[in-house]
Amino acid sequence: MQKPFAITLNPGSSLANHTGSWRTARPVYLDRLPPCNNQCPAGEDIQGWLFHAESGNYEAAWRHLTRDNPFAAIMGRVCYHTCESACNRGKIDEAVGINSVERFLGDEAIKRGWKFAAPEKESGKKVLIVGAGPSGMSAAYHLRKLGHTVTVMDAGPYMGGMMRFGIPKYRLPREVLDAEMQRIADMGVTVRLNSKVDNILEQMKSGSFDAAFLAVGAHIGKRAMIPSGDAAKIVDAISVLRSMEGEDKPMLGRRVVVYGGGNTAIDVARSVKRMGAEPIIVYRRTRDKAPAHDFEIEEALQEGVMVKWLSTIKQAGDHQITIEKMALDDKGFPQPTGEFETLEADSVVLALGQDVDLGLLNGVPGLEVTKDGVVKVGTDLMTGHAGIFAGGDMVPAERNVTVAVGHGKKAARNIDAWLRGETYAPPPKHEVAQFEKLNPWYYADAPKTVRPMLDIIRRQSTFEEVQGGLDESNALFEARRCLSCGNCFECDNCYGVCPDNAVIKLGPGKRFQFNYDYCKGCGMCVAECPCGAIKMEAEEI
Amino acid sequence: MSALQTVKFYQTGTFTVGNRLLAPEERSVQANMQRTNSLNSGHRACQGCGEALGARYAIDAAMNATNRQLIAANATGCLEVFSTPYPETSWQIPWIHSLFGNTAAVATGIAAAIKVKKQKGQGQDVCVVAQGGDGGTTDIGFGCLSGMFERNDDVLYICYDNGGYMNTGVQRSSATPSAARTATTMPLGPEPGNPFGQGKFVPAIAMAHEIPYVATATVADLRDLENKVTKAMSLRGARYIHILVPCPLGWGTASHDTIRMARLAKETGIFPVFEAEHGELKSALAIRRPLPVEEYLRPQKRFAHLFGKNPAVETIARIQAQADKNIRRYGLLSKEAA
Amino acid sequence: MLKQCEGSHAVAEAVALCRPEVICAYPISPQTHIVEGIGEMVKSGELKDCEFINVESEFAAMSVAIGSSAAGARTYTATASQGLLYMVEAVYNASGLGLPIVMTVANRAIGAPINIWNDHSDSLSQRDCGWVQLFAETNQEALDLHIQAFKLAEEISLPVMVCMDGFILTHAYERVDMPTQEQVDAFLPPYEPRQVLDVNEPVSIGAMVGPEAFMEVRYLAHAKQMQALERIPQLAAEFKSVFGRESGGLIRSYRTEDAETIVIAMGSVLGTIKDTVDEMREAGHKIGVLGITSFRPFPLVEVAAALKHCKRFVVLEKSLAVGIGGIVATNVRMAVTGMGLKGYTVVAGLGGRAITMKSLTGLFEKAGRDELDPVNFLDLDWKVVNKQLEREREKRRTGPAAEAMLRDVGAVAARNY
Amino acid sequence: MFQVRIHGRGGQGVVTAAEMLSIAAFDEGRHAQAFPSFGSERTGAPVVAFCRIADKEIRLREPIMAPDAIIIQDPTLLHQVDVFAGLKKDGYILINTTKTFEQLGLGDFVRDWHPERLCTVSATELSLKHVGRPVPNVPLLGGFAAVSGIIKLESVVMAIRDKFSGKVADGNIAAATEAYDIVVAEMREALTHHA
Repeated sequence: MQKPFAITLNPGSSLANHTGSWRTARPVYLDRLPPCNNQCPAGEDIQGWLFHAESGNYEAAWRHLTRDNPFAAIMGRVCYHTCESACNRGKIDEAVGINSVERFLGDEAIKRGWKFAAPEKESGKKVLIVGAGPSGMSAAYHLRKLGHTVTVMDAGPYMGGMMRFGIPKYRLPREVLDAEMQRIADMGVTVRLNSKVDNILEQMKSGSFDAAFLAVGAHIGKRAMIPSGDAAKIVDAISVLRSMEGEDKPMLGRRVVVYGGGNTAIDVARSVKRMGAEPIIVYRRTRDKAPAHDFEIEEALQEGVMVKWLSTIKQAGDHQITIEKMALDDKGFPQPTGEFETLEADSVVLALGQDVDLGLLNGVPGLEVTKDGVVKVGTDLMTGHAGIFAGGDMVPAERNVTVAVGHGKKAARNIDAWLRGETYAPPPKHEVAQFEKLNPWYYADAPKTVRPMLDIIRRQSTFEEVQGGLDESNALFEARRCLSCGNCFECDNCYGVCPDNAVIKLGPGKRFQFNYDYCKGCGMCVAECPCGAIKMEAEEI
Repeated sequence: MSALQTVKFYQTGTFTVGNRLLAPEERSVQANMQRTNSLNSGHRACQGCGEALGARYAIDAAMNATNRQLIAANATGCLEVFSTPYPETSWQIPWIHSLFGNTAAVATGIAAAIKVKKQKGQGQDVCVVAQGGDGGTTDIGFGCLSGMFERNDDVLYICYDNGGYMNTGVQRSSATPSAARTATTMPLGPEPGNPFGQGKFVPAIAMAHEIPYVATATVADLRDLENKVTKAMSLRGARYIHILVPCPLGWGTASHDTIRMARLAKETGIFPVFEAEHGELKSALAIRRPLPVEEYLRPQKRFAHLFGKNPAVETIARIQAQADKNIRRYGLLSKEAA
Repeated sequence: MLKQCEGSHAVAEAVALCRPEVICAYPISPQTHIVEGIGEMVKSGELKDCEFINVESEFAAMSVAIGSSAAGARTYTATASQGLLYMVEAVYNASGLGLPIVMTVANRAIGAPINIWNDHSDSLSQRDCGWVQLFAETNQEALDLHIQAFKLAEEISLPVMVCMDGFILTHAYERVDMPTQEQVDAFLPPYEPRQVLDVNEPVSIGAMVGPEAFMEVRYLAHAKQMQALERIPQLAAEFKSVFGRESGGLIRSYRTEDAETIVIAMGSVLGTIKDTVDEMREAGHKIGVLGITSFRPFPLVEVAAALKHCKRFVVLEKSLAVGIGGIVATNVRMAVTGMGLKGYTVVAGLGGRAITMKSLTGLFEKAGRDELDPVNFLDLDWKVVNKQLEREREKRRTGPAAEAMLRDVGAVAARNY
Repeated sequence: MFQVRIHGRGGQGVVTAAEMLSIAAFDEGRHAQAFPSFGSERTGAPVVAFCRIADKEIRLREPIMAPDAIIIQDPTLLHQVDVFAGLKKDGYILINTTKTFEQLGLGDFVRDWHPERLCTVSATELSLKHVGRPVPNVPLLGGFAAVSGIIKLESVVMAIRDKFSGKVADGNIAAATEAYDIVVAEMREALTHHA
């Protein structure tokens, strides 16, 4: 073509014009910390594993999840998922059902027989773990992954600790628990059951352990002073729950009063309901003040558990108890009213909390115990005695499975560092991806997927699992509800919305890169990034 | 499972440009690593230019739909000036700029030439797009546009509407919204800004020509825009797509707010997004999060005189009435419309 | 083949023989019969592979032409008068983009007052638009010039305007020799555009050019016209070799050998002038005629050479450069700068005023006696004009001059007869 | 050079008549130039058309001011327009009328002209009869061939075939032929009477 001078130009020749020089601020990609991750007591990279689940790669999701927490199936049932309260999606419609996806992944792993690989290299160090509960087994898993030789000793006959003796079957089927415990043992962890450790120092010495992690849990039910006749049958909740696991079911009669407002109280009440009894919970404060999770109270009520709110037991007698009505004072504390009532009660179950059996620590130098009866530890979870670490219910913290699992991981990392004569330094936390950093427009309207519930008749009469799992299609859907807060999920928005084609798409999994030769710094990519994974930085002039 | 209660299943979806989870053929053109970038980097549009964005969206989609058999005619205006100052052009497609007011006719000529060449066995089946701003379309180029429409010439005309003559320094066009400040409708006197009761909505006029396809779109709804361009390219005869492209300069908005402004225009109903075939309304893009027009007006400096100490409540109400009328006329809140 | 037909029809047929691919049409007298004729041929299938587009204005006509020409199609349109003015912006654009469009201008006056009759005001208003402008003397030449125009346009990549007098030629039935398709094909090769909108080789046509290159672009447009100046006589010679007749070229002299007075004109009035000159020659006057065929590019050298031996020249033109006099005359004067010739401008035939042999004879005789004013108005009704001027002197505002004068003339409609 | 001016009204085919006359002349191998009095042709308005016939190229472009012949398609024009302006003495006049020159009040004007050059023919009636429409132009051409002798009736027939086809052509040929015969008879009578 004989192109006329100046009037007719060659295609795309404007690439010679580097408009990047116009810029006064530049966009940069970053990863912010999703609020769910920030919240997770077990330190799971929730957004990270959901990302894999979104694409249907459940094994990758499960492997990503279990980098931090090996108990996906258990977590998916018993974790109180505070992550969901933190979830930014809750400000759009409803939080992502993280817990249900986690359970789906855990169940998939069991169904498909996914295993953890043994470590590639052995460190030659030996670590003793006391307690095969969530914290101990979590620590065992992480330490084993790091190449250490791990022995777990537990006084009980099964792995699982309080997960077995404190959580009813209808919430955590035992085959699930067994599968996830066994998977850790299968990594080459030695588990010695029915092996109570009475003296830790001796045990370490005799076994040539380089370090120990103590996670014996809180198994001793607290008693309350209730005036009672000899005929009154008063038992503690943990014993009741433990006895559910064995052949000899507890003999509690038809009318069972459960005293307490925590999750354990609910667990007991619902368990005895399933055994054909008529449980009544007596609690001194109101429903909204009860420490038990509201959904558990709700489920219990649905199943026919009766509750006497604002009531204390004044006296327990033969087949009946006397309760006193309470009223809340200005500060929200219950105060006696002098009004009494008599209830029929074949037995009273006390669900007032648990204490730790610290017998194995007798005589350990440097070790300190708090006034609450738990072991003092540093931020590295090491006790006052070098090389002995502790976690779970036996240290000062919130008592739940997830916290315990988190302790296991944290302890493992610290033990690993300590064994090498180092101090574990956690990587700095990214800034949290607050809702304000997101552009929620881009998320399609998608209310939370409701997990199926067992129908009420079966719930009242069997120990079948109450809450069903998601099937693949709706687990996938639920995973895809994740906003991926603060972390690029390759939505191509920045690539698309740049008026200057100044974003280079690097291909699947490789994210994007700015072409600062042409980026004029308009900031549209930042404004339109759904998940807040780009920020503007002033150019140095 | 029989004992389990029924689970509701919700369809997932996304409003983003891309979605790594979709099959490649279901992804937007803009998400493609191999997209044409018909309007390439190095152009001299302002930061955050809605027109530059809209043009690339539309022309890339048209290139995709026609397997890159596309020629474009361009009216004088921002798009032309920022894309083709000697010695560089940003266009990667055969492109011609003739005048301000004749783009539709130039495109007609190109289409005629292509038709003859094809008849003679000398040429391929090439599609023609004409494009211009609102000034070049609704004002000075309107005669040629109407002529192209009524002859049903085989041209897709795309109007990038930013509501004024931005290239010459933000003067009023017949697409300037009521009450907006421009250099020729200053916020002075008893009726500050662009007077009510003036202006025209060319998509409706295009519909009156009963041409095969008329659609409106915004840069905030990429998938919708691309679908419309793709649909238009699948048809023959005169087609018209009117795309709202916010102008940070003329609207007095932040450069990063361009897409947001387009979204607000659509969500408030002040700019109806719909499509029509042969003069009949076929569908409208439903408002997702209904908002009062104030949300759209407030961030724009061209409407700043409506706010401040003594908000022009009546004027805002009149603008709201315009939006309400759109909502009624185009069924923007009906579920079926989506 | 000889045939007796209307000028418009002859042009339509000639254009069809050039195998145009796109034709845009908007009606305006006196151009209508041309595009009607081609339209009929397209509609009947006689002219194949041609798109005939009924546009909504002349502006659109030229714009469609721009598009189709840029897309590589041989493109033709026709207009006149107000139509030409209405398309002016696109006219300049077509030449600026170097698009070889051929357009017939059926020359007609420009209003106000509105007037549909012939003069050259329309084409000449566009003398600087960058188009080649060729003026036809007869219908035969109009026909021939179209064939040459396509070749010229496409070779130099510039648009060409073929100007023919409205009504006088367009509506006149006379004998023409219509060439055969084979002859035209032998003369005019298929259109090979210099630049084209092609998906296989994309370019951006119509860039914005700033001060750094605009002068150069404009100079190159001028240089193209200078190329045309060379090419036009060559094409006329080539044309003669194929078609066997003289047509086109830059200028044409008639009986100028020993002429003391040379009358210069363009278009169909040359015929009447030639008849007048023949009569005057018989009466002993040394008078000749110089016809200008190519007004743009203007053949300065050739005109100067043609006038070298005369004593005086009279430019008789159907146009008026209001405020100075002649348009053609100004150009001619530039050609004869320094030659020491007496030159007279005669504005004649505006708005279809008949130019008669009688008036011309009187005029030329006066010229021979050097009794003409520098600028003259042939057959101007001085009585009417002076009366109006007098009125205007008395009172600054007198209402529309045209109406007042028509009252003086005593008619409401201008009459030729 | 023989110059003819045709007067009529818009819609009567005045221009066509001049064109056909030129075609007829062309068919006889002569040069001819036909052109209208240019203007916006409106039905009913007075219209003039011209035709020059010569044996060499016709260069002259001025309107015909001194015609050799006049054809008047509509006698009502006689009182509106100076139809005879410039007509050479002893020129030819053909009028579409059922009346005589005397009855039209032209007796004095043509008193001592060649009587055989002053003819009338009711062309409108002939066209109604043969074509079914009141278009007098073609029959008048037949008459004009007779009165002027400048062209042959056969040439007029050829011109008719050039412009029209089928029934319309046949009707016009019949009308022109009849007009020709009427005028020939008229001329013969005039000569006889004069002699």
